[in-house]
Amino acid sequence: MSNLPFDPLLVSIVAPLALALAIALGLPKRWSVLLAYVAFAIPALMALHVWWYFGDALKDHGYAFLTHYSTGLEAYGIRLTLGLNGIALPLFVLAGLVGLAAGLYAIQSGAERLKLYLMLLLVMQGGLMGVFASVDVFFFYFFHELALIPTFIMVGIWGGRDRSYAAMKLTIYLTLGAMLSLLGLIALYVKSGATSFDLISLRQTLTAQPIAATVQNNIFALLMFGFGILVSLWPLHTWAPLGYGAAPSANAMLHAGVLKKFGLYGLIQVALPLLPEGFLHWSGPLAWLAVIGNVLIVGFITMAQRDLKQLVGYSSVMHMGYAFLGIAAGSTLGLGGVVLLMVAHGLSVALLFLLSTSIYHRTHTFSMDAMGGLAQKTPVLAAFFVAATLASIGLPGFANFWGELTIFVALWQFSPLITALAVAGVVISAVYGLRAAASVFFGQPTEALAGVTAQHPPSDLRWSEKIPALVLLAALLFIGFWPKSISTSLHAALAENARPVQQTAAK
Amino acid sequence: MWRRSSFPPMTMLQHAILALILPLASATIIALFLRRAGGIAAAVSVLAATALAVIAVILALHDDRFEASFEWLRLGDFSLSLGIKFDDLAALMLVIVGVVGLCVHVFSLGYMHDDAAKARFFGGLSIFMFSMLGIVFADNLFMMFIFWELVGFSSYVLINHWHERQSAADASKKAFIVNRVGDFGFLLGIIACYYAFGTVNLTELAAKVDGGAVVAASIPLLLFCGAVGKSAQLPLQVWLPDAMEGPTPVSALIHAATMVAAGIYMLCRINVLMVPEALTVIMWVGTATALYAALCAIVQSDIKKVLAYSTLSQLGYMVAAFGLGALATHHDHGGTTHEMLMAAGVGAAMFHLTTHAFFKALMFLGSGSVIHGCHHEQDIFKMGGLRRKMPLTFWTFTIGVAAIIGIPGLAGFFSKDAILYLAMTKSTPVFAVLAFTAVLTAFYMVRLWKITFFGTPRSDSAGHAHEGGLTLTLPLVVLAVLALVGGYTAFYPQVFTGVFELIPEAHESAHTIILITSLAVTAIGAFSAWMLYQPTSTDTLAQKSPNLFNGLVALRNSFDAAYDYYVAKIQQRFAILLNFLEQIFLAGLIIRGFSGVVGLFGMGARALHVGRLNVYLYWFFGGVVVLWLFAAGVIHP
Amino acid sequence: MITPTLDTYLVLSGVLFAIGFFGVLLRKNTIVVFMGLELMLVASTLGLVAFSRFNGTMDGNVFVFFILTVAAAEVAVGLAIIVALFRKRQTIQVDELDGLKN
Amino acid sequence: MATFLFNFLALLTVICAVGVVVSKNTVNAAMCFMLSLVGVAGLFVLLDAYLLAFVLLLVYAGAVAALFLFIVMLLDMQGGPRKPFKPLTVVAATVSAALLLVGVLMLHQNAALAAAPAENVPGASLKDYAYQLFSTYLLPVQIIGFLLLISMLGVIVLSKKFEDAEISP
Amino acid sequence: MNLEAVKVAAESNIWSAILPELALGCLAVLLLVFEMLLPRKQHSHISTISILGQIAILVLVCVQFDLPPGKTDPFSGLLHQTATSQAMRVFFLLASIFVSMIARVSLARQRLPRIEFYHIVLVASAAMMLLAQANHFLLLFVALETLTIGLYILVSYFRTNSLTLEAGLKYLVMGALSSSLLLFGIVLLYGVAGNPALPGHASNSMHFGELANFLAQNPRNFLAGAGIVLVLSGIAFKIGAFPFQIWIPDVYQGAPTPVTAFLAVSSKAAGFAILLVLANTVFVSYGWLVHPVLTLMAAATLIFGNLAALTQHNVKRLIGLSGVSHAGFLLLGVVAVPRVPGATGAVIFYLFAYLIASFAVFGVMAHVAGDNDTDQELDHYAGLARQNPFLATVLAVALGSLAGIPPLAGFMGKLFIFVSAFKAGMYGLLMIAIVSVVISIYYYFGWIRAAFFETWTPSDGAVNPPPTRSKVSGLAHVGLAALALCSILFGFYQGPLGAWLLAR
Repeated sequence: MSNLPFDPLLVSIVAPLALALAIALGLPKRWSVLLAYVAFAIPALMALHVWWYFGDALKDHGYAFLTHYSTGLEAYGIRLTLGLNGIALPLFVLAGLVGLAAGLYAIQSGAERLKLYLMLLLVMQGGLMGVFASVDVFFFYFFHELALIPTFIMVGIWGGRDRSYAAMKLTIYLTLGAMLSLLGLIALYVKSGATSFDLISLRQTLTAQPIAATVQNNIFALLMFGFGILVSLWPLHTWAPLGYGAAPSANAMLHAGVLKKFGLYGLIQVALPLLPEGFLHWSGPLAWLAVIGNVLIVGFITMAQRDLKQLVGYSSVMHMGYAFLGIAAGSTLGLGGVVLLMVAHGLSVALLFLLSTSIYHRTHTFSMDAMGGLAQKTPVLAAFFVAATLASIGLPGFANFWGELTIFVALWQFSPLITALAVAGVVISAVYGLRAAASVFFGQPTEALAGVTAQHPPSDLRWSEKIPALVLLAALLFIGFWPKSISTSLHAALAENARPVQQTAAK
Repeated sequence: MWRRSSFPPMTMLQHAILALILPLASATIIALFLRRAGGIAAAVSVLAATALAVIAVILALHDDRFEASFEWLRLGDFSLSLGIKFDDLAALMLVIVGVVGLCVHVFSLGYMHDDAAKARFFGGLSIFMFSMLGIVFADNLFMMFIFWELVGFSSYVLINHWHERQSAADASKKAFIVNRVGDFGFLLGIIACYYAFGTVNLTELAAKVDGGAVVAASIPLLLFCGAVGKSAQLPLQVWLPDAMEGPTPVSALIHAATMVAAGIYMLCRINVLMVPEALTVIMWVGTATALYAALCAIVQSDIKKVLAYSTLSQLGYMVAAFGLGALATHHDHGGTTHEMLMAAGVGAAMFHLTTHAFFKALMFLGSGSVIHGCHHEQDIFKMGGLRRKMPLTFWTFTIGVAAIIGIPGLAGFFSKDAILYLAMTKSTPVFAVLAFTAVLTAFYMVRLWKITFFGTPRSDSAGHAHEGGLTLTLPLVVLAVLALVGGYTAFYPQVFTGVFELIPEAHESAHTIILITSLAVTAIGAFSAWMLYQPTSTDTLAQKSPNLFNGLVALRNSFDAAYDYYVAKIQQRFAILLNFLEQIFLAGLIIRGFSGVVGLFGMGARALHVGRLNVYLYWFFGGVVVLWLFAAGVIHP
Repeated sequence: MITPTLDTYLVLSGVLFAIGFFGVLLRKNTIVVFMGLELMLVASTLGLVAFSRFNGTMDGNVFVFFILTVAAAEVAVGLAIIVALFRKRQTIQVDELDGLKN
Repeated sequence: MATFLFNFLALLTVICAVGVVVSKNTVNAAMCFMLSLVGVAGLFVLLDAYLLAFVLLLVYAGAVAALFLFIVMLLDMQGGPRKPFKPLTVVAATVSAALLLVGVLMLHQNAALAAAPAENVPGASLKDYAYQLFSTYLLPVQIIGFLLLISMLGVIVLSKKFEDAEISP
Repeated sequence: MNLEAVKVAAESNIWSAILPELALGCLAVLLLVFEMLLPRKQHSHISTISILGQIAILVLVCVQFDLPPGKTDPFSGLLHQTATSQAMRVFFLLASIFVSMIARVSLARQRLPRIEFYHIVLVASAAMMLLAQANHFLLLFVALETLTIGLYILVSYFRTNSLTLEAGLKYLVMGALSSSLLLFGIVLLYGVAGNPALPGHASNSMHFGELANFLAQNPRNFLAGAGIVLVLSGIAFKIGAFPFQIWIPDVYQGAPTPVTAFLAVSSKAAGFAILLVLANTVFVSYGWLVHPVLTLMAAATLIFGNLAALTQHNVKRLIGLSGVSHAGFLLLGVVAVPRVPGATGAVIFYLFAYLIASFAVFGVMAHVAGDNDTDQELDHYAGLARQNPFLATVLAVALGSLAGIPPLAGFMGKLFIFVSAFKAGMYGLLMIAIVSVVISIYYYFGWIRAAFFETWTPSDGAVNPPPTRSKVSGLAHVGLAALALCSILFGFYQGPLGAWLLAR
């Protein structure tokens, strides 16, 4: 049993935010950097702590570490309720780890206006920890938005090509998604007649008194498309590659790695158990959109990319398709697969973004046509990149495999045809993944690259890059080899979440 | 028959687990600590391989056959286990992998001695051993799939060993992707199987099928897709010749002896699921592959490519053998004659797999020795006269050739006979094709043998060829011995009876027919090749019959051409088209257009502020009018 | 002849209001516009007085006091602005005063 | 008599009001405005609001209209060339005139009010105003005081020429 | 009127009930006294006195926040004091304080008299505080006119600038027109409600309570309806609701920055304070009329404000048009009030959040503006984050709050409004509101972009270097930081304040 004298969840949220505030109020740069190590380490340590003690701390309603804090909005049923269930736990840990990696990378990145950079990243980190620690639906949304704001500014200031347009497009899209889902959440709250935004009581209320089917359909549509935009559901995804292409690496790591999972998490944790009728009504369209749009069309589009970061961005969109498919399957297995995939994809895509930036620092370009043969100069970087690529295309031994496998298995029950199409996507991802690795690292360098490397001889991966990369890779392998580290807690919680759907479907 | 034990003695299980973990540990240690210490890495890897071989033999010789598993993942009703099913089949495969693996490891010590990335190479070998053992041990299809993918990964890493060569990079990519295509079906098959039977555990599956569960033909066929990819059957055979870009020991171990045979092993594992329709398909795919690859092999000039196509052809043999299926046999038991079905396909396929592993690994290592001796020259027309320069290599290679073309008494002779007998019994057309393939096999093998080893050296590198050190020659000798004796089932300890008793044996008249056929095809093929080819620097067939030669070349290239056409002209263009549509249509026209329209409205709204007071006053007036109409009830909201 | 009923007073007040409004809309001279506005205020006072008389309540009449005061103050301030503007721009035609737009 | 007076005064008021709107000369407009106010004051008398009539004349006709005239003279506006109306202006003016007419007619059509004057005459005596203003409506009176104060200050601020030295730092 | 009645009326004039307003008036006069008494060099302290005095009054209001029971209708029912009106008192006082603080910055760059400015602000604020408590159309009109005339003067205060005077004239004419409309509406209501021919006619028919009774008994009276829409159009002018919003950008641009703030926050809030009372108590039986009118107004206001702001590059016009869309959001809440308990609290919370964020923005604007107060372009913000990170941060926080992004107060305001609107079943309007939020992101973040991203290229024609910025004084630092922090704090912690508000 956890025996910390404080609430680990609250601390992991507050620590980064507090440092961000301190930096905003004028903390000197040296201290900012030093304390940033601490502030990024705390959430990661807390995350590992709660992961370790989760089983012992589990209490009623399937939540552990449940605590309430009043913020004066009881009249609206809003209360800062922190806690973790089996679904939130892995994502909480994910947020901690990716945050640590991104933080370490950012601190060492030597970015211009480093203090502002760190401050924004810390805000993001605090928000991310909050998203998955919140039991209260309102705060769940709230923390997401909190983590979202820095993205805009970071893309705008430190972004790459097209940063201004990208920042604006990203922001508008994400705001649209957020607003739609907010409307959905409000609708859910109001129509449920619950007196609290608290997920536990919402669930109790709705189990006793479900919302009418047509209303459920409408609310689910709001949530599906709202969250869908946030998770880049085709065809509402075009912000993602553009934004990730432009975003600075630490930001892209946190956004694509963790923040994006908000939408899926919301669907699993909120929409699905509370709106079973709506889910069953929409699962078909969702699955088809995901498989044709995200997996196949975006898969093919990914093949056509020649810009490394765009490619990673598109591949991330594609993999979100699998996650949607898992949700559409609606069973414990499918949802479990989604959570596994979320965690795995979060780690792997963060790793890929980190490494693409590292590649950029050595080649001064993201264009894969102008690369090649880099592995001769930077074997370790190549090894990491290949590992990350293979992880993301679902090689066993990495966490992603479990996610994809379980989703496929679950999907078969939903529709064998869709399963076949989805599995075909695995081939597509192998094509672009390996092609990318090959054109960056293998063969002979292009003349352009040779010119660049002659001027700036590329060093292999430095420790400042290696350590964050190792954190991510180790986590990927750890889960890959021991999936039960996640699935045990998931199993019980998901059975709870999937039950309303199964009961409704059975009717 | 193996004995099923629910409480296996822990020691044997521990041995098995140890066997699985050893190479993994070796790979991990190399990856983490020995990246720059190639020598130590090699030593660690070889030690692991040695230990593994020893354990393999101990496990096989020990009479214990057991099953054990533990749950790896559970979500909802779905549970995935990591388990070991150690029966005779697994034991046989384990020993093959262990012994050939050890030979190749030792060979690599010499072959890769000066390589800059020795650590990566040996790390890759260790990973491969780990993955391959996983397949061998797997007690369920999901686990098999996992290791299936992992052998693909290690194959990718090892083919890509010399990654600065564009061709190696391409070949590794191709191998992985083509395998993925096969795995696409394999995975679907596993999932379908899971839902059809509620389990993918091999033993439980067997129990269910024996209990009368109906098997849809789609399931075995989907599962067969995996074998098509991994064992390089038509139409996914294209990756294997290209995979020769990897170091030769890799070709010997992975792309000849073990990994590519995993497809056959897998088929044998799921033999219970095979329904006649599926078997027919499998049989014809195997037969076609055997013939096609043999035809292609004739026009190769790269020593390894010849061997690669030969491997393809032999794999086709095995698949065809498996596809031929069961054989009705008569047993005398206590005076009464029982007719029972014997899984002869499994026996024949596995038997040929075993012998093939020995002689093909032998030949590959031989070719490696040749290549090493000739300073990495691989074109047989630039060799010649190596008989004298590298006598040991020559003699061992000769044993390999003899074994594969089916000289009586050598390993290949027995296994090929078993297959031909089975084919004759079950399907005449297949028998005809396989027999013709055997002619071709003898033909191209003798061609290779003659051009490489006879005549005079046709290049400087061949002129300065020399025999390698002990690490290079010792494995050749060991494998040569195995190729000599591997065909005698009596040579094997009694522990593999579970497999060997399934080997079909011709009796009486059939025996004679097969013997004659076998000898005839070998003789025809070998003789015509010996007569046709001269050890010169050009291909005699190309000179004498250019049409035939070019036709065969075109046949060989047809698949690659088709795939290249698909990839470059269809797939890539489709991708670019979709990308274009997305950029221009979705992100451009629709989204930018929409925002543009909103912006225009914005400009319009802004332009309404004309700055003139009396215009603004009209706004007020309009507002009042509308509100007035509301009040008067003229406008009903 | 129209008999002076409450209705006629109301209509008269309305007519005055309308004329004032029309003047505000039509005229470009700021001072005349301002007169129109004052007419509208006067129309309201007329209405108030009439209602007050016919309804028999006093509040309307009292209100007129306040309205007159407010109107006077408004005129004073308004004319001050107009004068200051004229000093700057040499015009008080509303269609020439479009320095602020878009 | 009362009817005649009413009609006369109403007509005067309306015609003068129209005169304000249509007269080309600003001075004339101001004069019309004054006359119109006189008419309204007369109507106030008819409505027994003698005090208000008086105040109206005093404040409006006396002060406000005079102020208008004064400003018109000051700015010397009347000689300015008149621009012809643009077609759009004419259309808009016509339409708005029509709409205003409709509005007034609707007022006439829909008004269903008691026609007879009340028996008691509110505001007949000056004392009543005093009572009201200094008891019930004392607060508004106070506010009006402040209103006048700020408008006075405002006019000063807007009109007076300040020397630099007069401006507070 | 007999003496007895006079005595009763006089006794109900409980001056202590309007102590804050009186104090403000006295403070205003005191400023003038100081101007005369103090030597010229000391005049700069007068603004400080004004601010400190207002803070003292604010403390007074807060201390006396809870109303004495039974004495909520002083001055013969001219006033009606409720918790809402108390909150609005605090609101207007706060606004007045911040306007004074901004005025210190802006006036410092002009060669103009200053004391009068503070004086008028104080009087106008007192008028608004009374307005919020008004329970009688006469008082409402008088207070409103006091505010309006004060604003006429304030808008044209920088009379050295011809554009400012033009804005003054425009505001004057349109303000006077809307006052006339309002007044005529009052006349109609007064006349109808007091008419003996109609059932339930009232003797004191300008009193809200009696009027409400009358309206309840005559729910389809044309004249009453006409009066109501005229009153509504008068108020719509104040809050800047479509189509009475058209004056906003021009006047906001021309007006001095503190006055723009005053218009944008106080004047708008005054309109809403009246609207809350009228639409939801007095006119409630005319819901058939008021409800659709306000709903359509809200929709049109939201759409128009956001669209027009989209391509705007003058920040004063931009903030004005964005303010129009805020009026739309607030109208959403107002429409919901009669049907949803707690919606009033939502509107008030929104107003407070809007106040906090707006004044932070205006504070920054006042510092960035040059000598020409009407010329404030987005381009002038280029590089602000580098040169003055404090102002840039405050600006970003405030704009984020206006845009309604968590964790800022503006988001909570929108959330409460949305919840109320959803409970009231206004789904169509909500969709419009959602789209509006998304559109508004574009221009708010465009502003942030101008301040933060250095690659911002000046739009065509803007070749002039940005004006020199004012130095941020200590008081301004404190004020702006407090505003920014409050924006953040109220975004996630409302505490007892939230509990209080949402109980309305």
